[in-house]
Order: sequence, then C-alpha cells, then structure tokens
Amino acid sequence: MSFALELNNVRKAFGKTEIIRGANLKVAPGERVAIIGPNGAGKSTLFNLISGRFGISSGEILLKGKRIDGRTPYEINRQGLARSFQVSNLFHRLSVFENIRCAVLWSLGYRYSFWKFLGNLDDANERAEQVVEMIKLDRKRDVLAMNLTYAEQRALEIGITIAGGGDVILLDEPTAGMSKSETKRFIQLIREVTEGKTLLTVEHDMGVVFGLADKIAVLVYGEVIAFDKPEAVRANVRVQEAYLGSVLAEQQAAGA
Amino acid sequence: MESSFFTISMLNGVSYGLLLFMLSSGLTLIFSMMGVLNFAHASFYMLGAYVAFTTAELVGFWPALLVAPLVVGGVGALFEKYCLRRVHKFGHVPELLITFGLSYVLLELVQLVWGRSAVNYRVPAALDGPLFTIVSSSASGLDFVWRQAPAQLCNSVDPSVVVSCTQFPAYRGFMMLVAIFMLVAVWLLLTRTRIGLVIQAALTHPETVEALGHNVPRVFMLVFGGGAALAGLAGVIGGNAFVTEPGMAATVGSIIFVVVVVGGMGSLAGAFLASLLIGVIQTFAVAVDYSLVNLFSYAGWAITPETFGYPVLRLTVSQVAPILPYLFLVLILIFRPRGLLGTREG
Amino acid sequence: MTTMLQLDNLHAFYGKSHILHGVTMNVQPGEIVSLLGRNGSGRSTTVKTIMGLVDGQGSIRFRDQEILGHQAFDIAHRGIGYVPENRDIFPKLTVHQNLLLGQKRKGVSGRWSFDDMYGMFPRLKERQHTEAGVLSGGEQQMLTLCRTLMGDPDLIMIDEPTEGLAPKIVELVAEYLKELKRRGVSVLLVEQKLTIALEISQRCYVMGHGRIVFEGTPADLRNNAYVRKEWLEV
Amino acid sequence: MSNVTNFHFKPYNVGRWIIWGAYALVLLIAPLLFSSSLSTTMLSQMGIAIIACLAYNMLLGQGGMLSFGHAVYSGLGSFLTIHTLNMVSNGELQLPVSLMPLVGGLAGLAFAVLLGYVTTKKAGTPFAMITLGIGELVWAMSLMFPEFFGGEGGITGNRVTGKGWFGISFGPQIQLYYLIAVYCFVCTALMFAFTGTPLGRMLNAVRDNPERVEFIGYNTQRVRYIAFILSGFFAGISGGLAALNFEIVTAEVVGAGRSGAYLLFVFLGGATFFFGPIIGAVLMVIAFVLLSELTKAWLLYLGLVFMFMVMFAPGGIASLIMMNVRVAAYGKLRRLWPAYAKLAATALLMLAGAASMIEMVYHLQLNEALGPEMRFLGLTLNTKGVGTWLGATVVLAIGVGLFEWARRRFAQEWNEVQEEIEHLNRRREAL
Amino acid sequence: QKGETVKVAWIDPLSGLMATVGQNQLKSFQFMAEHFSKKNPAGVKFEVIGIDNKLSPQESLNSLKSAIDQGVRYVVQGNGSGAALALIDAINKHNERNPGKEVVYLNYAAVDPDLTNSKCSYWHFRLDADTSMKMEALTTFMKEQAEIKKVYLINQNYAHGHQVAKYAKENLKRKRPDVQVVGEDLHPLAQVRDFAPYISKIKASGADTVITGNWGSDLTLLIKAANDAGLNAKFYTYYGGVSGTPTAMGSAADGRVYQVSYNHYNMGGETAKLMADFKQRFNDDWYTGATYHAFALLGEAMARAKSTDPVKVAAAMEGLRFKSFNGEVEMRKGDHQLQQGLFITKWQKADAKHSYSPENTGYTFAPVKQYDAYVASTPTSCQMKRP
Ligand SMILES: Nc1ncnc2c1ncn2[C@@H]1O[C@H](COP(=O)(O)OP(=O)(O)OP(=O)(O)O)[C@@H](O)[C@H]1O
Ligand SMILES: Nc1ncnc2c1ncn2[C@@H]1O[C@H](COP(=O)(O)OP(=O)(O)OP(=O)(O)O)[C@@H](O)[C@H]1O
Ligand SMILES: CC(C)C[C@H](N)C(=O)O
Ligand SMILES: [Mg+2]
Ligand SMILES: [Mg+2]
Repeated sequence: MSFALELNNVRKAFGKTEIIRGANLKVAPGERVAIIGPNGAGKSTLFNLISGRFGISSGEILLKGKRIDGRTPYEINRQGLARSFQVSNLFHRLSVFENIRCAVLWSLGYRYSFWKFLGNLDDANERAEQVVEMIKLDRKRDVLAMNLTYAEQRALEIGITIAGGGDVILLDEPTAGMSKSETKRFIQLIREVTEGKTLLTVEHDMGVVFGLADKIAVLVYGEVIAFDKPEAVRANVRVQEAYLGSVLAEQQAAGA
Repeated sequence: MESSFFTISMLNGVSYGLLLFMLSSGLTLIFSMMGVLNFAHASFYMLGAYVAFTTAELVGFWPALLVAPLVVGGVGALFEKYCLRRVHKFGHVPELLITFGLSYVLLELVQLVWGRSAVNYRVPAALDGPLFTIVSSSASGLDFVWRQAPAQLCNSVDPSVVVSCTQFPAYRGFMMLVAIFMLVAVWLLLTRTRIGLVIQAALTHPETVEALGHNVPRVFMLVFGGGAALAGLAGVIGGNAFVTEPGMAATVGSIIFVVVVVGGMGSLAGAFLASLLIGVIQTFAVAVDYSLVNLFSYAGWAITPETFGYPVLRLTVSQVAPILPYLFLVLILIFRPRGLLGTREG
Repeated sequence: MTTMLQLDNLHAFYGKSHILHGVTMNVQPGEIVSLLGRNGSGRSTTVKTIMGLVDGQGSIRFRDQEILGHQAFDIAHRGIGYVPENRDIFPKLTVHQNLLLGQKRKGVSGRWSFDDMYGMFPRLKERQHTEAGVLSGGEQQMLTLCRTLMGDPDLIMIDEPTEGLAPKIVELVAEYLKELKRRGVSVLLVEQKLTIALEISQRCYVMGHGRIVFEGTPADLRNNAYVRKEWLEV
Repeated sequence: MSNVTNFHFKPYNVGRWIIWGAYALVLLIAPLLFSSSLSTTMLSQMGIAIIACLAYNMLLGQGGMLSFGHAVYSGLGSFLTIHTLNMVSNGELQLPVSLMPLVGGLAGLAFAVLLGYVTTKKAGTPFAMITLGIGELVWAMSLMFPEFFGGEGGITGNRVTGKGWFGISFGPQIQLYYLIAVYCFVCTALMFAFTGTPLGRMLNAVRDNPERVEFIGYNTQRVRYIAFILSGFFAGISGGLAALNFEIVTAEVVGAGRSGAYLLFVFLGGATFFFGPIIGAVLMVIAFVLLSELTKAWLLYLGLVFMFMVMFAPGGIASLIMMNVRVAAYGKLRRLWPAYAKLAATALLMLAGAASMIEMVYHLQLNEALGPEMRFLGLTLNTKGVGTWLGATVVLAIGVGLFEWARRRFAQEWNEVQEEIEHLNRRREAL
Repeated sequence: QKGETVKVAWIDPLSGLMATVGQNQLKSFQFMAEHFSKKNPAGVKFEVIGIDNKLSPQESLNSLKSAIDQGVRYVVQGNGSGAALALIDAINKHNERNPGKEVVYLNYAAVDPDLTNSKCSYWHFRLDADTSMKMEALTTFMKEQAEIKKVYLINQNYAHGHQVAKYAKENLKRKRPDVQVVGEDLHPLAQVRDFAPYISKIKASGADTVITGNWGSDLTLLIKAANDAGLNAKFYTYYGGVSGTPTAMGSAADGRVYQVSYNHYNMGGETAKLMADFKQRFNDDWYTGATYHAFALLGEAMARAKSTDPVKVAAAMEGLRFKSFNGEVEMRKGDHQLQQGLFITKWQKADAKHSYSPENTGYTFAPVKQYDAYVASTPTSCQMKRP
C-alpha cells in the first residue's frame, strides 16, 4: 500500500550546519501523528521541507506515492497537502470569511479566473461558510483577521489550512499560547475538522500529544529516533532521556 | 586605447564614482537603517548647496563646510520628529510619499528664498585650478606634474612629437577626499556603534527595543538628521563643482537611487562598489563610439537605414552611456534582487 | 528594606477600552512573585503598563519612586527588565546582536556576561551567528529571556517564558529563575503553567477581569479550590 | 487605518444600483453643468485619469505593488493609438475612431506582458525599483527614437477621420467627452467587477501575505503578473483616449512625472478603497490644470497638502468619507454638523491668513512687474505695505487659535460618537 | 481699434526645468507690454496673461483652452519646440473648427526649422531665427577663422541637438571643406552630471573648436568641465546668454565662448535704456529680444489692418516690414519666418565699450561680427495653406 507521506533519508543543511540528518518516516493514510522533540530538533524545519518552503539537501519525500521534493509550495498544496504555521500567518486585511474563501478557491478549480464573480461561486461560498462554522468563527465572519484575538487567529489559521480540502494536514504547535481550558476546546476542534484525514502535528504539550495522536514520532537532532504508539514511546528509554523524563511531562500526560 | 586617455578616463571614472557615492551616502544610511526611501534626499542636497552659498558669502567657504551640513541635518531631524515619525506606523509607502511631499515644499522654499536662477556659488580660491597635470607625449609617454604644468612642457618643439596636457582639478581631488571621509564616517557609525542594530530592531519591534533601555525616537531622529547632513555636505561640495540652481535636485534625483539599489539594499560597501562601478563603466562607455551596426557589419551583415530596428541598432554605446545605470539597475534586480552586496530584498 | 515594586489602584486603557480596574500589588526584593489568571484577564497588560508601554492611571512606584508616565527606556534604565510574550526577537539580527541590544550601554554588563547566557542555553551558543528569525520557536524563547538579562535588571518581569518549550527545558527555566533570585534579582512571573509557577514562587496573585482576585502563598492557593476553579480553570 | 471595508459582490443590491446609476448620471450631465471649453477638456481629462488611476490602483491598493513607472503602459498605449489613427487617416487601415482606445489597451497589455514578466518576478522594493528603472529607460529611449516617438514635437494626429456615424465625427470636444465617458463607465465597472473575482481576491491575499498564498495553491508571481497585465490593459485604454483627446502624443506621457502623479493622487484619493482613485483622478486634473492657473504657489500647496494628508489621513480622502459614512449609518452625523461647520469656518480663516501671506511672497518675487498691488479673495493687497502683512498675520494667528479650539471640540465629539458606536456594536454582538 | 485692450496669453513654463527662463521671459513680456502700450501705431493697450504650461505639450493645450476661454486671441510661446508643435497643431484645428474665433500664435523662441518648413502654418509667426539660420551665420563666421581645423560636435540627443549637428556638418562641408569633423557626440537631455569623460574624448580627438546647441545645465556643466580639464578649444554656442548660464560661465569661459543670436547685450540705442530699466526694476537681464519684436509687429500690423481681429492682423503681418531694435526686419510671407540680421558675440570681460554685464558677472557677450538678414536667410519648403 502507498503511504500518505513518506520521508526517506531526508537531509537538510543550512550553510554548514546540518539540521535534518537523515530523517525517515512513513505515515499511513488516516493516521494522526504527533511529532515531538527538544527545541531546535528540527520539527518545524521538517514541516518546511515537506511543504516545499525549503528545498531538501538530499533524500526524498513522497506524498501519496509521488515525489514532491523540489516542488514549489503551491504545487505541493495542489496535490493535497496543507499546513499551518507556528506563528499565525493570515491575510490580515481580509475578513475571516474572505480568508477562508481564498483558501478554497484553488481546490474547487477556480484558479486565476477573472471572468467569474466570487458571489456566484456557490460551491466555494458554501464550503467557506461550512469551514467558518466548523472553526466556530461564524459570529466573527466579517471581522478583519487583524482584529481577531489570539485564540481566534489560531483557529482561523487552522481553518485556512483545512479549507482547501487537502487530505494530509500538517499543524505546527496549534495550541501554543493557549490556556488549559482553551487548549482542551481546541483539541476537540482539531479532531473534528481533520476527521478522516492524515494529520501530522508538532506539540510540546504532552496533554495535547496524548490526546490527539495515534502515533508519536520523536525527532532529536534531525533524526526520528522513535515512531510508535504513545504508550510505547512513553516507555522508550531514549525518548525519556532526550525529551520526556520530567515531572511536568508526566503531569501533562496524565491530565490528558 | 591610448594610455594617457586610459589613465585620464580611469581617473574620471573613479572620481565620478566617488562623487556618486558622496551624493548617495546619506540616502544609503537612511535607507539601510530605517528602510525609508527618502525622495527628498536630493532636495536636502540642494538645500545644502544654497545654505553653503549664503554662508560662504558671509563668512567664507570653510565655515560653510561645517555650517551647511549642520543646518540641513537640523532640518532633517525636525522633519523626522514632526512628520516622518507620525507616518512611520502606516508603513513604507506613506513614508515615501511624505518625503515626496517634502521635496516639493523644499524646492519651493528654496526658490522663494534664493530665487529661481542659478546663484554664483564658486569654488574657493585655495582649491581652484588643477591638482596635477598629466603630460603625455608621443615620445616620452606619461608624466605627472604637480599643479599647473609650465607652458613649455605642453608645447612640443619637435613637430613630430604630439604633446598634450590634461589637468586634474584640485576641487575634484577634494571631492574624492570628502567622499572617502563620508565612507569612513558611515562605516564607523554602522560598525562601531549599536545604532544600526537599534534601528533595525526597532523597525519590527519598537516597543521591545525601548523596553530594553534604548531611546528609539532619538536614535531615529539622529539617523535621519545624519543622513540629511550628509546630503547637505554633498551639497556644499557639489553646489560649486556643478551649478547651484533649483533644478539641481532633479538632475541627481534618480541616479542616487540606482546606486543604492544596485549596491544592495542596506549595504554601505555595496553602495560604494556600485558607485565606482557605475562611474567607471559610464566614463568608459562615453569613449566607445561603436554601435550594433558596427558590430553586425563586422560580422558581415549589411545594415541599412531600412533594416528593421535601425534606430536601435544605430545607437552608439557612448550615446546610451548616461542611461546605462538604469539598464544596470533593471538587470541587477532581475538576476540578483539583493543587489551587489545586499543581504535582503526589501 | 524598601519595596521593589508597588502598584496602587492601577487602571490601564487601550485607547478607550478600560482593561485594568484598580490593580494593587507589590514585589519585595529578592522575591519571585507570580501573576496568574486566564487568557485575557489582563496580566500582560499589567506588566506592559509597568514598563510604560500602555497608558495607565494610578500609581506605580519602583524603589519608592513614581515611574508611571515615564518612557519605557527610562524605566528600563532604572533597573526593570521586561521579557515580552510572543517572542519579540529581532528577526534580522543575529543571536549575538540580539543579546548585544540587551545591554543598556555598549560593553557594560553587570551580573551577567555573554558566557553566562551561552552556558545557560548551549543551543544559543551554537546558533550565535544565525539570524534570530530562523531560530526554532523554543530557541527564540530562550533568546528573549537572555536578552533581557543582559541589561542587568534588578526586577525582571517575565511574560510566559515557558511557552513553546519542551518539558525538559521548562524545568531548566524554572531552575534558572531560582538562580536569578539567588543572585538578588526580583522576579515578577506571568505564567500559564500552574505547576511551575506554584513551585518556584513565594507569593502569587490571581487576576480576573482586570482586578486582583486573590493574593497569597502557593500553599494558600493550592488549598483554595474556589479561586482555582473560578479564576484559573474552566 | 483599521477601517478597511471589503467588497462583497452581492448582485441585485439596491444600493449598488443607485450608486452606479448616480455615477452614470454624473458622467452624463457634468458637461452640461460645466460647459466652457476648458471645463469640457478638463472633464474629458478626468475621465481619462479615472481609468488610469483605477488601473494603477489595481497594483497599489489591491496588489500592494508600488510602481514608479506605470506611465510607460498608458504612454505606449497613447503612442500606438496615435500611430493607428494616422494610419487610418492615410487610408492604410480601416478602424472606427471609437474603437481606437482598444488599440491603446492592447498595446498596454502587450507591453505589460513583455515588461511585466520581469517586473513582477519580485514584490516590495525590488518591484518598485525595477519599475523605476524601466520607466527611466523607456523615457530616455523616447527622446532617442524620433522615428517612433516623434522626438520633441511628438506625434500629431487628427481624430476627425473616416466617416462618422450619425454625424458623430468626434471633432467637437463634447462628442469626444461622451466617448470618454462611456469608456470610463465601462472600465470602472469592469475594474470593479475584477475586485469580485477569484483573481481579484487572490490579489488582495498576495498583498497581505504572499507567503501564505503559496501554501493555498497559488503561484504569487503568476497572480501579480496577470494583475499587472490587466492593469496595463486599462492603463493603455486611458492612454488611447488621451491620444484622441489631445491629438498629440509627446514623450512626456511615458515620463517619470506622469508615473509619480499616478502614485501621489491615487494615494491622496485613497488606495484602500475602490473609489479612492476616482477622487484622486479628479483632483489630479484640477491640481494640474486649475490650481496652477489660480496660483503661482501651486507646487507649494500641493506639497503641503500631501504632507498633511499623509500625516493625518493616510487612508486618503476616501477613508475620510467612509468614516463619515459610518457615522451617518448610525444616524449620528447630524450631531457632528455644528462641529464640522466650526471646523470649516476656522480652517478657512486660518487658510486665508496663510494663503494671503504665501501669495504675497510669491507676488513679490514673480509679479513685481504688475506693481505692488495684488488681488486676493476679492481684496486688493499691497504687498509692500506693513499693514497688509500685519493684517494677514493677525488673521492667521486668530485662525490658528480658533481652529485649535474648534479642533479640540470636534475631536471630543467625534470620540464620543465613536464610543457610542462601539458601544452599540458590542450590544449588538452580545445579543 | 484705438484704445482697445489686446490680451496676449503667454504660455510657457513657470515651474520645472525651465522655470528660470520662463520667469524672465514672462517679466520681459509684461515689461514690453507696458512699454508698447504707451506708444504704438495702433494705439491699443496690451495685456499679458501668463499661463504655466510646465514645459509640457499636453499642458500647453490646456493652457490654450483656458486662454481662449478668457477671450484671448493672441498667444505667445517659445520654450520648447514640442510645445510649439502642439500649439500649432491645436490652433490649426481650433481655427478650422471655430471660424470667427481664430487665434494667432507668435513664436518667440522655438527654433525647430520644421515649424516654418514642413509643419508651417498660416497662424504661426516666428520671431526668433531658426536653427538653420543661426548655423548659417555661425559657419559663415567660422569660414573666416583660419585657425579652425578640427571641429567637435556635442549635442543633446533630441530633435534640437540632432538639427544643430546636421546643419553644422552640412554647412561646414559647403563652406569649409578643409575643416575636419573629428568627433560627434549626442548625450541624453539633462541626464549627464559629469562631462569630464566627454571632455577627455574631445581632448583626445585634438579638436580646437566645439559646436554645441546645448542649453541650461548641459551647457554650463560642459564648459565648466572643459575649463577644469584645461581644454583650450573654442565653443560655438546658441544659448550662452540664457538665465543662469552667464553666472555659471563666469571668468572660466573668458574668451572661449561664442554665441550666435539676433541681439546682444551691447546693442546700444533704445535697448540700452530698456535693459537698464529692466534691470533696475527686476534685478534681472532682458535678453529675449523677440519680446520687443512681438509688440512692434502686432502694433504695426494692427495699425495697418485697422483692427485687432486676428484674421485681419494675420493677413497684415504677412510680408510686413517693420522697424525693430535690430534694424528693419521682415516677416517673410512664404513661411512666416522673421528675416533679421544676426550677431556673433564673444564672452569676455565687460569694458567701457561693452559695459553691460549680465547677472553681474563682470563679463559680457561682445559683438565680433554682424551679418545682415540676407546672409543668414535660408530657403523654405513651406507650402502655406491660407484660409
Ligand atoms: N533558514 C535557516 N537558516 C539557518 N538555520 C535554520 C534555519 N531554519 C531553521 N534553522 C535552525 O534549525 C534548527 C531547527 O529549527 P526548527 O524550527 O525546525 O526547530 P523545532 O524542532 O521546530 O523547535 P521548537 O520546538 O523550538 O519550535 C534550529 O536550530 C534553527 O536555528
Ligand atoms: N492592543 C490591544 N488593544 C485593545 N485591547 C487589547 C489589546 N491587547 C490586549 N487587549 C485586551 O485586553 C485584555 C487583557 O489582555 P492581556 O493581554 O493583558 O491578557 P493576558 O492576561 O495577558 O492573557 P493572555 O493569556 O492572552 O496573554 C483582553 O481582553 C484583550 O482582548
Ligand atoms: C519601499 C517599499 C516599496 C518596500 C519595502 N522595502 C518593503 O519591504 O515592503
Ligand atoms: Mg518549531
Ligand atoms: Mg498575556
């Protein structure tokens, strides 16, 4: 069977420093994977490589069996991969609804057309409305993105990511900066909106990790040192050494 | 190319390059630090020339060398404090437009104060005349003579020997010196102080920088004032080397942007390199009287006025020399948008 | 000994919206005080107002001198350090330059040297000459903390320092905060992670809707289920 | 400026029909109200400028592309149109005059395809500088190739050619005006429609955050490029109309001055709103044609107006209008009238004082030949008299004082009104 | 027509690159209008309305419209052949489309020969001498200067510069076949900041004489650069006397710059007094002699036509001979080009005989040669269409 996403010995160096040193990862369709690892291990970089923001130095990346390394972000996106950003990356002078609508246009085949009115694109509008509702921003539908609160912006960030209908979703620290209660609500939201999709997420909060993931990948110094079921990962000595093994992590995990 | 012509052209090219650098150093300073494309830069240059003219009339040229940059720097600082600062938060385009507006206002004010025709701003006697003379003779090659060469040196006795004398003006030498001084000053400012860092940081996070204990508004004012003062100094020097008239701002207006952009946004070394390069290329291009027509006929193609595109083919390199910098600009930006030595794109 | 920081009936506004409604609190020398509360309760606003970044009314006294209405750089020079939330690193500067800007005067550092910082987070030393903008989220967080320390503050106000850090590093940061205290620096800590905050602080305040709703020791708070439930959890 | 509106394209919207109807009506009756030959040409030029400024704003306001060389496209459109016109006059070609602006449009489009490819590779400052460079190059060439650009004298043509329809020869200015008006209306409608298309929206997205656009499937470069081409097309149409209007095209139409004027006046009108450039265009024609005739100090006034606008109303005139429309929508504009009236009266007083001094200075410098007396606002001022100067100073001082007082009062009321509106909004949200 | 007021619209730049010159010329027109209103054979009053065309052909058309709206029937313009062509074209069309409201155009300084040849118009009258006439005089003078052996041409790369170069080469070939043109340069208009490379090139070519049609900063910077590099060649120019240029030349150009024109600073007679008055009143120099021609011509023609109606006046102006400050001149009927004598002058220290010093430089243009109208007259290819 073909994997939704497959990384084979991916390497990436910035100047002389090699950040990703031969990462391997195979994610089956429909799986929810959390990537954890120390700060600076290269988690975000890995997402950047997969989504085409940076080119890889060597190795290969396959999306649903097709090579995507060396492609531009928009080409990769058109093949069904969508990502969110660690720092919200929105169209701040457009309203919530417009933000979402922009994100659905390509997937519905409207491309660069300037001979059709947005107002008449019923499928796009419907889809956008749906997504706005899903991320629970329907009451803020016409507010400009820059006037949203932090948590709302994070929600919109996720909304833009999933709106295009990609079936492989990468989320980079989706709950960062949220309080415990909000985090809980948000995990629920993510669960809902990514139903049936392949999900990769980066998180430091073990509560989120254990609450969301079917499998956990541990990235340390640019290598995936473990990729397994949560319990197995928690028991892994190397992982404990490198990352967990702290009171805090235990507590968070317990709270999940 | 004859060696004397080459030497002289090289001298001309380098000195013109330095002149360009002198004109644009203040712009580079402001642009590299604050990201503001200061369209009023040339107007500050003009203001410097006029102030220097008046000061020189009253107390002489040397005091003017100090007074004019101070006055212009002050005007710049005030402008920053009362106008530019207000629009900073709206982004780069309003910043640029307000300097646009300022350039109109300065031009009109200068015309109101000093009138609309050229003023008689002259090179001081001490710097008048040649710095050295290049005597080239077909018999004995090149020779440099300090200051003016005696007449008998320039007239050959032997009719078969061709002798010619070219003077290198002392004022041009002075100008080169000032340009170098500016380079060093700006370089020190950028590397030996943290002002550059403070400003760069403040561009994105002004509050954070203040919270770290830096008086951001004052630093901005100083830098803008400093940039304006450099323009003013260039005006003191350029005003009498060329002509002090209301049109002088317009004539240098866009070339200085070319220097800054070709050099690389925010790179002082880049601006310096770009100035020299443009100076030398342009100077030598003037000497080349060949056009594409010559090139093609060399290759055996006959080009006649009926050939398609003849008007373009007919242009000689020397005719396009003064617009080469713009071509250079476009090409650089297409192939290396960071500029020669730049590190960022905008 | 004089009080390090004393707020009395502090009100603060963003434009016309009234955010703080009479906050009174204090920090004593050599103390770690944490300021807790839900998202949007006004904790960040409090520290920003102290720092002079938000307009306030009332009184803020630092070592018995009124600082309300002073400009931020002046307040910083008096010895208050501020670590902003959401990673306000300077993206185009290198890590080292970021630290350099932390110093109030060039080349003058007090208790802390560059080596201390790099010793604390070796990761930063490795990335010394990279642009800070490309650092990982966690690295940026470390950098913000170190940058403020370079200014040698007597009172440091830290807004969510552990955000986005791996659990191990979070514990490390907690250790360093204790180290700060040992070196005589007072700390005002704004935190989300209760465990950490309660473990290291001597006193804590809880904020709700721009008011202080609880004041006491961590032990008091642990025992006060009502406050925890009403003002901290869902 | 945070109050940026969005244009949801809702067809069959009554308000929209009214606005467009009014626009058409204004275009229709303007020459009847202002019928002197100067005002007819000015109206024609406004129509042309409206198309050009709207086209420019497709780049600046909608795409975040700051161009310093957009006159290249309108200008080359003009040149090709006038050459076409001359070919038609010489019988080498058959084309009705009324369609000739389209030739300009196609020319603008063709050059935008050619030059835009390199220009739109980059955004931000590199984009701005490439346009500056290309603008300078084209301008320099225009003087070097008299064969095409006609040298200093430019290319002249005669728009009265071919057989007219129903006696419409386009000879009289008024006939041409209506041709321009039709083009202006249609182009405005098309460009407005563009803002409601997928590409138009993506252009906004590219302006706001090009990086993210790449991650939702779009190639930013392509978006910019297509928008640039479309903008070039409309710019070319305006150029074509200008060629017909002036019947002469000289090198200045591709010059930096023209490009700069587009930028300045679009900004002045308000780049963040679709209709901003229309206001800008009208002001541009007034400033260049009328203001310079009314006063010798027009450049000074222009510069000052710009500085003040950028400082105090960076969203342009359109944003001021929209702010008041918002107040009006809540039914609170009436309350502000008295404050506005006071503001206007004191401002006028202040201006009168300042302007009379400026005018006197200019008179002294430029018009001394006509004697020390000058007319200003119906008064005869003696520019050499101490009394006049004293009077002007007093008027200015009183004006400034009163204005400041009125301004404070106004600011207070304005804030109150805004607060109330906020309050209402919050209540509504809470419901 | 006695006692009538004749409005004359002056359409020229008051802002931009040529503002200085425009200011001076507007003052000159206002001054002359006053002078001629006191005494003219027709007994009319002249009123000058100054309109800024910003040196732009298109703006000139707006200015024309505005002038016509103000009831003006006489238009004067001079700076820039581009604007001149635009005006001719627009006035032709206007007069054709609006019979009974004709406008006459007096061109006082636009010197493109086309204006009275291929583009000639019945409504256009030129008071200056065109490029070809001036070159005719200049080369006639050069013919007599034996020391001229090698000539270098440097000009602005636009219509005017092209024409100067073209006529210079043609005329020299005809009159001094022995003179060698050792080099030719065309540089962009108002773009060159540093002329040193051009001077090196001239120097390397061994030229002893430079012919240039440059004006404004392109002329002053050229001469400055030549002086700095110690180039000893003589400069034959068209526009040495224009505002700003005398100041810029100063002592540097002593004895090295020649100018060809139809008037000069030291003509004596009535002009001396006018110049003194002008200077006293405006602290500026009156150098645009055509401002005098304009009113002399209009006054004379109106007296003959016994009307101020442009149609009649235009007819009267055709072929009219009248007295102006530089002797008797004739408005040639065939092309409406004023036929007048020309002077070659040389920049030198002002002395007792040549005492008028422009811009208080202490220097002046002193006449070295005077040519009668017929010497400089050039044939025309104009096929005038008369209404
Ligand atoms: N463009 C770049 N140039 C140089 N170094 C880079 C670049 N991008 C990332 N790095 C470096 O790569 C390392 C990995 O960064 P990355 O952002 O992937 O970490 P991360 O695993 O996401 O960490 P965190 O959990 O803290 O966000 C960091 O040390 C960072 O400094
Ligand atoms: N710049 C601003 N303008 C207007 N309102 C603001 C601004 N910043 C914050 N607020 C509002 O002030 C209130 C308090 O915000 P503050 O940032 O102080 O909260 P906090 O307790 O730090 O919460 P968080 O966990 O989100 O950091 C919130 O309701 C917020 O919406
Ligand atoms: C000057 C501006 C056009 C661009 C600016 N450098 C930016 O990054 O947006
Ligand atoms: Mg990360
Ligand atoms: Mg906060």
